[in-house]
Amino acid sequence: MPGSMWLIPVLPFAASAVLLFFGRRLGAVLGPLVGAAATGTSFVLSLLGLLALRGGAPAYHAQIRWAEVGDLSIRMGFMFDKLEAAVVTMVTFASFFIQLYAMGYMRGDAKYNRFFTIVSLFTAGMLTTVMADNLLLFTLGWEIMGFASFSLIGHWFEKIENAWAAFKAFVTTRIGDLGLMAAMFLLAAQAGTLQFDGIFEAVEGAAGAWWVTLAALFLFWAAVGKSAQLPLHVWLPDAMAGPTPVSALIHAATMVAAGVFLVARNYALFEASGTALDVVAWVGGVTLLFAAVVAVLQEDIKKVLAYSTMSQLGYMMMALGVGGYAAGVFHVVTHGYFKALLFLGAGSVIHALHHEQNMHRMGGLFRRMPVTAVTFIIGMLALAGIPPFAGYYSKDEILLAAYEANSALFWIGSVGALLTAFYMTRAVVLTFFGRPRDKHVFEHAHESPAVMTVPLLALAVPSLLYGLLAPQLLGQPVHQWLAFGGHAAHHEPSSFVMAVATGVAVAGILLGAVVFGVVPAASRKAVISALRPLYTVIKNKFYFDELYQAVFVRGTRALAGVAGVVDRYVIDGLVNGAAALTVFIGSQTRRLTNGFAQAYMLVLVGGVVLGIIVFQAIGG
Amino acid sequence: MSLQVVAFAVLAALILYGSYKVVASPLITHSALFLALVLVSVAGVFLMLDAVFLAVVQVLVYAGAVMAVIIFAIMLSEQREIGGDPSAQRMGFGEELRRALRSRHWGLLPAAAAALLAVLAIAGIGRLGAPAAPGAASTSVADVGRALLTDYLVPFEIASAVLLAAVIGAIVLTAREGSDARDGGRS
Amino acid sequence: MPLPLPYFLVLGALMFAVGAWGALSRSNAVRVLMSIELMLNAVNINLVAFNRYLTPSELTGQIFSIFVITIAAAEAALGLAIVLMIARRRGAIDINKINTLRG
Amino acid sequence: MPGWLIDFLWVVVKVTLVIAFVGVNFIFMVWLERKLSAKMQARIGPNRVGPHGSLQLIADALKLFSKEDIKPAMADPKVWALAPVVMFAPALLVFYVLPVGPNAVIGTDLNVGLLYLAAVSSFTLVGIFMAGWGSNSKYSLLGAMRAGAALMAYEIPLVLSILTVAMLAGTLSVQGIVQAQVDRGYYFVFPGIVAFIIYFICVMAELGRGPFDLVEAEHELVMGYQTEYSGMRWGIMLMAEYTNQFTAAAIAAMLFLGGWDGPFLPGWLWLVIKAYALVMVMMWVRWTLPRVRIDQLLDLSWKFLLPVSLLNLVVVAIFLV
Repeated sequence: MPGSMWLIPVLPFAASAVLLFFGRRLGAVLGPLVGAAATGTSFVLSLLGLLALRGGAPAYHAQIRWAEVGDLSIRMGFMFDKLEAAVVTMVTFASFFIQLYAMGYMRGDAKYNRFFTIVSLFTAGMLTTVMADNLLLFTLGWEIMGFASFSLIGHWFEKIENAWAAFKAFVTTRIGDLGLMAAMFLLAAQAGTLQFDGIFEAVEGAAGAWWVTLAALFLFWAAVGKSAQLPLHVWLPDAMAGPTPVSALIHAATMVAAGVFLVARNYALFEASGTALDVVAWVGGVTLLFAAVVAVLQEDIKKVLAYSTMSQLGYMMMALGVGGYAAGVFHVVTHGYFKALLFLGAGSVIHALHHEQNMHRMGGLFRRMPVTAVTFIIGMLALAGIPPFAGYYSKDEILLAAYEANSALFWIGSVGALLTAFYMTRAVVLTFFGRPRDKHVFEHAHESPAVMTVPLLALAVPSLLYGLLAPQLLGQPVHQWLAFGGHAAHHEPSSFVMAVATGVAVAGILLGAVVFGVVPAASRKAVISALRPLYTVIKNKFYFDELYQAVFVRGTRALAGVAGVVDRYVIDGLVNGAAALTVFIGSQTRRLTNGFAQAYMLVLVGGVVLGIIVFQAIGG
Repeated sequence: MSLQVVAFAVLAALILYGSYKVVASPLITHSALFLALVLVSVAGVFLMLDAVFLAVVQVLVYAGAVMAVIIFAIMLSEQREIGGDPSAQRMGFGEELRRALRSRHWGLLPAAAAALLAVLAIAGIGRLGAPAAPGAASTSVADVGRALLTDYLVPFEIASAVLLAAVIGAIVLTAREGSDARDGGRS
Repeated sequence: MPLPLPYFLVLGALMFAVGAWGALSRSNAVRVLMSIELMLNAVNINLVAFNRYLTPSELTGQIFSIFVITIAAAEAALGLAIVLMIARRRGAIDINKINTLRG
Repeated sequence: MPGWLIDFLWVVVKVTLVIAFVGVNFIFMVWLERKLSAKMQARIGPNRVGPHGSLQLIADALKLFSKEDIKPAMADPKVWALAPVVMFAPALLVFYVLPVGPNAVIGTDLNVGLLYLAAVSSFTLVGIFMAGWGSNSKYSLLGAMRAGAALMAYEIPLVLSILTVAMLAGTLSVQGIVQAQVDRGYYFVFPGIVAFIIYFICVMAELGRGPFDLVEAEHELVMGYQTEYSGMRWGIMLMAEYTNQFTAAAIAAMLFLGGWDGPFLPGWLWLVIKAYALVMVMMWVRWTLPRVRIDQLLDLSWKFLLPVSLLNLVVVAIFLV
């Protein structure tokens, strides 16, 4: 194990600082390369660490003392164990290629340098979060990500919608962050430490205690905000306003995964409180189904991917909730690879079509941009869970875990898998196959430059092979590598589950191919009109935004209105009244301060006389 | 009636009449001279109270130094009034008192306040129990010096600093600006 | 037979009252300063008298009087320097015209 | 006869003696000065009344008494009239603490004798100002201001120099100081030579003796604060001046030259002899040196005598400790 593992999060920070101060001078090529080089070095380091772990080396852990507040000793440190190894390799790998890709995608952008500065910062934040050995440092990285995502989503803030989307993302995740704060205070008070190992030690002796459940739920509330689970999911689709590499980074590899990682990191806490696990499982289940249903009717290619991300995050949460710790974390990793691939592929398409994102105006692009199409299809198959693609292995594990824990969740997961395969097929068919629906768009389409296609190819490799080769890479089966607490919760492979998983995936793909590739559009319209009310509801994403608008935004505005009236007439009245009273008293008493020294002396003598009289009267 | 009572009566009369003239005399020069009289008489009172050292200091500092400063201030600031207005010389006691009681802005109020103060103070004194007659106190200069440099060292040092500051301040305030400072600041 | 203490106290009180009257009512700055000296002397009489009658073996009152005299000297020096300054700038030292906080 | 009456009569006798001495001293000193100055200027001096003109001053006094008492029209009558008396009083009060022999003091041997001397002599200032103001004349006023400035300027080095003696003797009592010199067998003029010189210069300046007599600089100020006085009032002022001169010399004799100490003769005579010796030195200086300017007068005190006397005080203190 290299002793310099702490460099993994620090290098991107340094790169970010370099870019902040010298970015313009470094230029359009060298600048991004600095960031990419830092991330790449981090990747190499993490790979070395992973190999060391594979060889049986003990986990890495380095700390410094940060602050002593009363009995609360806060130490800061980084650790690198098997969980971290799996996630960090994915994050650095994806981030490295995303940065390369962005060099092509963002070319000529007015805020080119700012973009790469913040991408580096973002990566650093994610790595800090993953490798933190205590909740405070974890929160630090978490908040850095919050800030960086705000900046990146609002990268093109000249368009007011983008600025509002960034604002929405920030505020919504902030609502979740409150949970993290609350959990931190609660744990600091109850466990007396913010070190993860210390917390877990304290939890071990207090299984089922009220504060364990409360802390777990607070943490999960934070994860819900970050990972866009119901009901705090509304920001994720809007966050597609950012540049596509950002979407790939935020919504595939890093930020949303941080929510899941938070649950995984504090899994001991959740396990000690059975209730919290159930909540996690059911929120994940509902989210995955909801997001899958909404994704079916999305027309914007990135929105489809956004809802699919939400759905996949639901899978991960559900897996963790039903006890499939290894399955959930494994899915984080595989999903990170193939969702980054899908986003970058979509970005490639969008780039080629001059920022056209509506799938109904695409079609037949396979011939124009074959590399993008092939890699995108690889990603699609991985997402759909077709063996031997990476997604199959992790999703199979999840379904297996659900099957053993709760049949209702198993069937929800299966329906979700069917829908996933269906809407991804729809996206692929509408984008790359059929005849071009918009001649003008089609004619300008061209394959992206190498700087963009190479990352696509690079990401296609783990999407294709990670599931298959992970045991070889890790030197042991994934569920052993990611065994929680030393004991591998191994689920017996079930041929039934395997058959269902493969079956729904294949069925979904076939159904999608038939519906969107064979059935004429007119028939589709007929079906839609027959199911008009349902269609409308789904199309409007179950009216979540409208509900929030009505309840929270309007409610807050009404409250603010009331507060405004109170402020204007009551508070201001008091304040102005006090000021007016002071002015009045001052204008009256000003006459006393007339500059005549003898007037002051007269008052003084009068006071003395009065004092003597009072003293004699009282003192007797 | 002992000699002491006579002496006290004479001193008290000098002090009170002198004080009155300090305040009421129409000529500021007369005020200053009556102040000198009062200060010397107060030194006499100190002598009656066996405070010999204090009496000498009173004459030395007040009658010598402070009076000199006051006289110079009057001479430098009130040239019009020196020599005075001949009518003021012939002013009777009643007229003088009447004019003195008229304050520029507040009429009789200051006099009334001061009178009330005196009445209250004397009323308070009247209620004091008469303290036992003390034995003869012998206080030498050495005792005073020892007390000043032991028990009262800090106030003593502070007083020195205050005096130094006053000296510097007075010089700075009265030094004339410009090139004639060399010859002008002295007299 | 020593005189009773109240003799000196009454003398001090009356002298103080006269000084206060002067300090309050006169408009000539030098005369106000002189009235203040009267008040300080009245206080000194009190201090010394109390010292003589209440604590004859100690010097507290006398020492305080010495400090009062010291401060009075400093006050006279500074006060009259200020008076001179004002007289030089304005040609008059009417204390009621010195109320603007500027030269 | 009650005790207080005896005390009172005894006081009356003493005062009478002192006043008599002052009168005789005045007459003698004026005669001495006129004779001395005449000798120094190769003149004869007064020689008509009495042997060697010794009764000249009696005649002068008679003349002054019989002169009309001219009061300036614009003068402040009371102040003007009282000024000579106020000037004369301190001159007399100085005698109160003068020792004339072992265990013999004219008044009382105050334990703050030296301070008493300084305090009393500083009160002369008030008299001078009364004369200056009361005359309501610009010559008188300017003369008074000059005299006041000189008094204030020389008061400080003077007090500092006699403090040196107090330190040497370890007491503030005048009798104690003389006794200390007798006991130790040496006069303080030897260890305190610097203080003695400073003291001598200072008293000459305070007294307005030449070369510091610019208070009376005739061609500038006529006669200074004495301008408006004539007849016996002026005579009293002159008497005060000469008395002050004698007392200053006597004090110097006591502080530095052993006072009444001396063989064969009675103590008071030794004191008078020593005082007159010093008086003659003053007269010698007066008639020898030209008059200084007023700024030179003040510069000498503030810029030379004051630092030197301070330094002297410190040096003596170091030697004593």
